[in-house]
Amino acid sequence: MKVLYFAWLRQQVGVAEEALALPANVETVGGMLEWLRGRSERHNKALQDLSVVRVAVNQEYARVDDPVSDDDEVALFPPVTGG
Amino acid sequence: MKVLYFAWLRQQVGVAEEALALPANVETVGGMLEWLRGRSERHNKALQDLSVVRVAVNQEYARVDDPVSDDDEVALFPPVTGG
Amino acid sequence: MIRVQREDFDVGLELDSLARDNHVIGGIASFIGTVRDIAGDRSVSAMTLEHYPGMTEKQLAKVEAEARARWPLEASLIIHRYGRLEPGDRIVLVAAASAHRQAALEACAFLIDWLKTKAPFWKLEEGDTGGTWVEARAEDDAAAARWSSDAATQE
Amino acid sequence: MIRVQREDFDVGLELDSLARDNHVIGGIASFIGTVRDIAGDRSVSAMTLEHYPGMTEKQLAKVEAEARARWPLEASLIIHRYGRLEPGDRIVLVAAASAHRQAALEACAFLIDWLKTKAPFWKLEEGDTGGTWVEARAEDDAAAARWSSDAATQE
Repeated sequence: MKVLYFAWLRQQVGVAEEALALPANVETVGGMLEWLRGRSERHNKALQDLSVVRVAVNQEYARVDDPVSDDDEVALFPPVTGG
Repeated sequence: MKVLYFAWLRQQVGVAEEALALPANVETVGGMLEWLRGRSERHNKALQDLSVVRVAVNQEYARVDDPVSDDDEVALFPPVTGG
Repeated sequence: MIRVQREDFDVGLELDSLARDNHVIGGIASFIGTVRDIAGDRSVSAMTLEHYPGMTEKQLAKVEAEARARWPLEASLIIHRYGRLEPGDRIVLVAAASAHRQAALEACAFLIDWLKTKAPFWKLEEGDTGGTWVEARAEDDAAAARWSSDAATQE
Repeated sequence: MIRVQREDFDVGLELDSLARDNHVIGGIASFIGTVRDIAGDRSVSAMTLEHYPGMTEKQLAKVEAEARARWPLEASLIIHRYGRLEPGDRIVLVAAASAHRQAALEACAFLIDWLKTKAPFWKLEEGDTGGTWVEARAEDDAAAARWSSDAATQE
């Protein structure tokens, strides 16, 4: 699985992108976020308030119940501020 | 009094502008319209349906009850269609 | 700013001038009206815009002043042409610039809606069936009416 | 049409291209977003717009398609810049052209409102107090929300 981070999430996690192997028992966006939190102190801190974290799976917005698999491109970022 | 006509009112009356002496007993826009109707058959026909005639006195929109005097610039025209 | 003129205008230049050197501005909303080649089911080959010089400028200035009283605008613009125009030609440009996007968007819509029912212009269309004076549309009155009274407090 | 680019754009040229040779068009509404030199009470000397290449284009295309499904548009345009920008610089241009004025005005407002809450861009402001990531505003969510469900039938 490819995981991308943007804006302050990128700064807090410390990388823009990482290639990870998603455990077989993690099947939803919510489960993936839990699992990512456990990867490091930086991940945990960056993802501590999920109300300010948006998730895209294969470049489409996703919710915590949506499915996710090891083939997906996942992105985590704050609420958008373009325009 | 200067009276200006625009668009199809100008075509129907047959002149773009006329200088008229307003009778002393005509004091409102409504009275003036009645008086203008009596000036000629063309005036009468052009002003027969007042629902499609707008009046400006000194370049401001006016209603039938508004005062009018011989010093005024009066304009008669159809509902506007700019923009 | 108000301009009533026979000649065309340069939209890019006008919008640039509106905002130049004012860095409080966050958004510029504009509307360009153009001549269509059909009106209802008639084909239109050209139109002539007649207006009432003097009253036109006065009424456009009132429309602009009303917009500036209702919304916090940094700049505003109305340019309206008169004379003979062909399909595709620009007729009018209105623009509103503000620190705030919604103010600019609403003021722009207000400018064109009010102008349509207040500024003394009349369109004579030339087409297959000769010259036809365009009739005022009930939708335009309705569009203008939605800005009356309480609309000012929606912001 | 969608464009995501680092370089500036020419507003006059873009709006001309949008309407050229289509004489069904009666109105072109547009909105230009620009960089302000203040944000809240902080002074801003520059900002950097980060985005998510690929997803940005995909989301902007969806916003445009939604506008075209809701209103009878003849043409539409979204250009959004990324990279470092200074106060007064243009960030975004949206435009909608239609036979009908209200359709163009509403679609234009919709494009910018939806873009603001859907397109993956993030602003990092540089100012007196260092770099600050701009926070999403509740007003922007509210502005986007007014277009949901029933708004499509207001036309």
